[in-house]
Amino acid sequence: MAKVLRILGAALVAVAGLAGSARAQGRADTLLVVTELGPNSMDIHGVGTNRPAYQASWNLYDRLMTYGVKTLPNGSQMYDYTVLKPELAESWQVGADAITFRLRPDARFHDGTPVTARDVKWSFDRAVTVGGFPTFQMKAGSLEKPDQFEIVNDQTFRVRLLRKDKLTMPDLAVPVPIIINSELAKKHATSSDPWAMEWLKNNVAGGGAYRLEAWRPGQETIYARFDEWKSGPLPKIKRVLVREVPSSGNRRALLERGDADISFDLPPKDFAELAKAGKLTVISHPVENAFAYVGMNVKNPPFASLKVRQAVAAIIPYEKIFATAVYGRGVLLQGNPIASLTFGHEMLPAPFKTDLARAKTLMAEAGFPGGFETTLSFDQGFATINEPMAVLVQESLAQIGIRATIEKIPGANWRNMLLKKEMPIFLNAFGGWLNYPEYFFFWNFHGQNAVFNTSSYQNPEMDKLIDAARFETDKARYAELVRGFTKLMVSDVPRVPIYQPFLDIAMQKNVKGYQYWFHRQLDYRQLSKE
Amino acid sequence: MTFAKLAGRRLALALPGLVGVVVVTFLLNRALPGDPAAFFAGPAATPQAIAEIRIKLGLDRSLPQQFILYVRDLARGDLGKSLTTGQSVRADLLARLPASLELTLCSLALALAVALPLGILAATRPGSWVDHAARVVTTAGVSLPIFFTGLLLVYVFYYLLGWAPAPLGRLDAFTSPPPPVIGFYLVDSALAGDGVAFRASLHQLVLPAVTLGLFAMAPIARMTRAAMLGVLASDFVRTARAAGLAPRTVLFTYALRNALLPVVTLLGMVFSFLLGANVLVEKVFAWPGVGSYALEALIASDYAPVQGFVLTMASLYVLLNLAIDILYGLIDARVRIEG
Amino acid sequence: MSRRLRQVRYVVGENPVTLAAFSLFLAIVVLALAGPWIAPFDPLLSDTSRALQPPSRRHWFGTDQIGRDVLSRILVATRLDLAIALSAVAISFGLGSLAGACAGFFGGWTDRIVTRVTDTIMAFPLFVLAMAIVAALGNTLANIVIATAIINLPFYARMARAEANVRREMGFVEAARLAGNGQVGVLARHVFPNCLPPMMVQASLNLGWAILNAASLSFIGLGVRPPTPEWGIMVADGAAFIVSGEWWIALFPGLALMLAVFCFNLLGDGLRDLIDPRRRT
Amino acid sequence: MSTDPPLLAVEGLSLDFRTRDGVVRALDEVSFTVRRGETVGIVGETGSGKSVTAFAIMGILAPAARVRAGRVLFGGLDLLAASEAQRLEYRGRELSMIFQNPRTALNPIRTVGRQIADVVLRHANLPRARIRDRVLETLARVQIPDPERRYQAYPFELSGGMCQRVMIALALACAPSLLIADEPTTGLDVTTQAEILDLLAELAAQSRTATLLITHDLGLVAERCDRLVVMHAGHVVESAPTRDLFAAPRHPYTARLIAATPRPRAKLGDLLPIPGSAPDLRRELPPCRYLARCERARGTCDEEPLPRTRVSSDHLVACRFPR
Repeated sequence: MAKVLRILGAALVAVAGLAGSARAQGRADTLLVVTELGPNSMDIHGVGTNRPAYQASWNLYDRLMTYGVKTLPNGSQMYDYTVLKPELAESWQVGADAITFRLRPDARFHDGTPVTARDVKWSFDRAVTVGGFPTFQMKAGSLEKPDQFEIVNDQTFRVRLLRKDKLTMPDLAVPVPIIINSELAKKHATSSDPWAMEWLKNNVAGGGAYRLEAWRPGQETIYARFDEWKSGPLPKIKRVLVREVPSSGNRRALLERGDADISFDLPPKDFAELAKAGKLTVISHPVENAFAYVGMNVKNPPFASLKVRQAVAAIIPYEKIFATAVYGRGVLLQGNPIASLTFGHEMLPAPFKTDLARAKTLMAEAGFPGGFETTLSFDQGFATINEPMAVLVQESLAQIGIRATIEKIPGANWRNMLLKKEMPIFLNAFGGWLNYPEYFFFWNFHGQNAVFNTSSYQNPEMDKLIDAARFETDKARYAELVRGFTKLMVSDVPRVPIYQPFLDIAMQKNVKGYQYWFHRQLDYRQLSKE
Repeated sequence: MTFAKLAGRRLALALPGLVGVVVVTFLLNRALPGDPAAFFAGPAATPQAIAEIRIKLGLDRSLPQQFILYVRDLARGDLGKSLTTGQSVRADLLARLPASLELTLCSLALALAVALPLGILAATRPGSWVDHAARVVTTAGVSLPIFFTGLLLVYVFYYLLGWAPAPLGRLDAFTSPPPPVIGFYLVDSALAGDGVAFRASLHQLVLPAVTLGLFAMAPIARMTRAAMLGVLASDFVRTARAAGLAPRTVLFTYALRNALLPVVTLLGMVFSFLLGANVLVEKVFAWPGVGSYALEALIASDYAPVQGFVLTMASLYVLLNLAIDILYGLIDARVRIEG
Repeated sequence: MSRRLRQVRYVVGENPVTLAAFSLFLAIVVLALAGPWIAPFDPLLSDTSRALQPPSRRHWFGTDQIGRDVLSRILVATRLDLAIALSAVAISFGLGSLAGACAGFFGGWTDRIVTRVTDTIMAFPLFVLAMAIVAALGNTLANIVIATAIINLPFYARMARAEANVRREMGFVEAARLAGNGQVGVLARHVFPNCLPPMMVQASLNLGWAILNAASLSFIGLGVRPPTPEWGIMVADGAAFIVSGEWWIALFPGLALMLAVFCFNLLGDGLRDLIDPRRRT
Repeated sequence: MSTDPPLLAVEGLSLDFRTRDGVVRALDEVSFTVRRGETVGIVGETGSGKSVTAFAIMGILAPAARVRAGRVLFGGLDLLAASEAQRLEYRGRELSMIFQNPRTALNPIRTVGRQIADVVLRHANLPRARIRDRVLETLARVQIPDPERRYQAYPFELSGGMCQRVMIALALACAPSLLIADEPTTGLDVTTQAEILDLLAELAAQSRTATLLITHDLGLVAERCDRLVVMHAGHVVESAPTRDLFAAPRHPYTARLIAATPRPRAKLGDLLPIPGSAPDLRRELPPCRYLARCERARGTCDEEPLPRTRVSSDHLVACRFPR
């Protein structure tokens, strides 16, 4: 004990001198990322794999193809969902009923074994049979059964098509269809765990641009560059350190003092101020095909009444929310159900306006002159924005007699509550990976009442329009269908879209090459540090 | 009384409490809102997928069955799997426990280094300004809301002054941890003679240890003062004075050593108090300890880690009391001999 | 009575600290009662045009992220925080001392049950238990009070049990029993009142701790529901703004919290001197 | 008795205590002397100031005590005026003290041998090696059987009598010239009492140590002390050679005290209780504090000052109308 006391005494003296010494060496080619939450698994096919784990899988594993890059007018770069570029597959031919891929002959896994079509087949079979989210995502591109995947020879892999689906090709470049080193994986498979789920949760059998150097769950993940990577230009960053720092205040302090290189998930206010201060590079990009909304349950009273919903749409303080809860970090939609950068955004700009008088008359017409009691719920996981927004909504609803008590629901329970579809009025957000309006409407407003149709809105007329648009190839006809289901949604107002959020990222000035991706994770392969 | 008998007695004493803890944690956990199955079925889960996971996690069985399963696993030392970090809870706790213990022990050492002298000073000059100052300072320490002091210290000493290192956990990003011996970075790096790691981990420890230590100062100072006052008024100190022993001998060898007895017993209570308060400090300083681990799991309604954490803390508490008994025995022969 | 008064003057005179603590306590009680009336603004009224303003003549403690007046919220929060603390301590004081006294006095089964329960509660790190209870039962106001009460229960139970145990054999208890009072009568009229003084001291120390506990629960997101003003939540929300420069949102509620807890702890010390000259610690 | 100056001379010692309930005037004008090799007894009821006097001589009074006046001359040095450092040198080497209930008066968590060694180390400048032998010698001198084994023992392992012997060893380890014994035998059984007192007498005789024996038990001091000092409520009411005091007590309180002490031939019935109780020293008191309880009180007794007349060369009494 005396020893510790003496040391601690000495520490208080030493602290002043040594604040920054350890920081100098090894900074040039190492990237320090600070984030709120880290991956909970290394296997994107695993049960309950969280969003940060997509970032790990995206950089540790290869896929057959990837998307191209386009530069926006403001100079920032983003993925181009119209262009598919080779990654593991060198080239491919798209036939009427099948797509044939030629794999890179010189491609190697991290442990040196060559990559063959057998690995691709094993990996794709795994993706479509393990169930849960990965299988769901593969189905979105009509990739459903193992016998669709054939090994022609070591370098050639064929995917047979079940039906003509324009989403099949793009779906092969999302994070799920990764290529796993099947020989290595099968060594750790067991009779009860044929797909080696247990082992691949903590270990990597991949061939991506980075290897996993160390992973301390809940603390940090360290990536080291895989120098023999052939599926694309060799990345410039040698080592990537991803540190989990729960308090956003600390993350911002780390960036501002230069101890961290890059960070996503800061509250909007911080990004607004960092951008204004100009000491750091702040790149913001509207999250495609996504918006935050006030949802109402159309099945049970009182929000089953259309007039009540219209009254709510007319009382929500759009500008106030956008200014104080979001700090302008996004695109104000004011009811427009199609986000910017998605086809059809310009059709119905800002259909709702804040109008107290109109809202009051609507409430009277709906038979609720005196208003009613209800609860306004939101996900505590996103309280930074939701809480101030909820307080503002609560205050405005009170002006038309709707006395709402705020209900903060813990993250784990939030999905459960959404599934039950009993919450009268709530704040939520949804973003689709594939940037098509009918893809968004299919999940959110289609009669099949998927989990994301939080208002359990079922209207056969809406279903007809969505299903037609999904497989419509004629441009003009397609545009008509999109305008149709958009206008229907605005008139029925099962939910009130408020704004499309930005994906903000702040980095030191010397970090270059950042690209925005639909999966909203960081791709280390294009980054560099001067 | 031999060590084994001491340990046996302490364990027997703690057994009922432990059984109570096992039952209570099990019930509390099952009452946690939120259904892990839904949480881990992922965003695009269909009710059917969720049911699948529910069976896999064994949540569909009746409570008593789940409890029996739980106790059987517990007996095998299997604390289940954490769904937030994807690892087995036992591995997580073993990996993270040293971090919490090192922080708690350092803050305790810091608190002792400050509170003991304060207590002694206050006792030797009762009613003087020192007495009042000591009382005010230590009471202020315990009145500070930990999470608030933590944030304030980070803001002032890291953000404004830049003296303290980044609140990045146990080591800054560019120092690799020393080869693990007992998991305490201070000790491991000292054993490995790795000066850089030693200084770096010490650096990181200062602010969190001060934040937590402030919290422990008041009870220790108050108890030391009370015990010292009591002992200084005792007969044998009077005899020592009458025998003309040097004031320093009277104060330290005679008075303090006896006064340490109630302080040592109090340490058990304070240590468990700190473990609880540790959760807040770990959240503010990104300290990869068991406290933040349990907190994240609790908010994600992830049963296994919360249960594992509470059980570990309870058993740690038993071991702690055992250690206190031994320490007490070292100081006071009566315990050792009379038994 | 004059001797008592002189004693009080002696104790208070001897340490001015207790005097200061006592006047602070009165101020807090006044604030709790008059809070809503003397608050310059409606604590719930948001005014986005005046969000995040530093302390000024109009807003002494500045405004928070949606333009609410921090000073008003602190004033109104006093009542809530004091209420949480007082009710929690009252419950644990009442239940704990009753259970403890019965256990100490009757012994046998009651004693075994009460000790078993207190041992279980004491086996948990206290804050962790509170966290688990509130998370399990939901963070309503009632649950926060119950959780805070439960973790304070053992202190009182143990103290009461010890006191009752000691007093059971004392002469005057024997005499009361001989005078024909029933067991319960003896306990209620003779043993129990004598257990109270030391417990009073513990109560005031616990008050400080109870407020801290409620505030800590808010900090980890298990606290009072928005938009109700409560010190802990205000510090928790303000935390994210410290680094960006709006220090006042977290600082002032933090100070209010500290001052209240500080006052209760010092009061506890003072009370101890007054009531227990023997155990003058 | 020999004419060389007294070893200890307490002159006009007056002392107060500042307490919670006001100021207590514990001692008022206390004076007496002790010669080298002489055994003097201080007797009086509990609370008469006996122990306070002893503590004042040793200089180990509680912080709340305030010496108002008086001198304590020890071999020519006024201990009250001496610096604490000087007093530290004297305590344990020149004068030492033993106390009541020996078991609590020893450090419970330190071996008996070590405690004596501490004193020897402090005062006798002996090389460390020799200290252990000196302690064993002292233990033997106080007739503790098997000193080798007892050296390692802790106080709780010894009987009351044995502890008292250790205390005596502690006090006499450095051969002081004055030993103060404050109720050394209270709480011990009668046989042990006698052994302890005989031991004290024997040791005192061997090295001509002066002894100041403080007790409330008059019978105890009857045969053991050369001279007696009777105290009541902070006053020395009478002091005289033992035989003269018992033969002709001049102060009413002394007479009462003797009458209340069991004597070999007296029967229970003969013992007369002393009326009233010790006065409350916090209040204003008449010059003679025995007034309220004195059966020979007269009108003029409450006049200032309390006369302290020398009835014979070695016999003092503080009473306006001594018998």
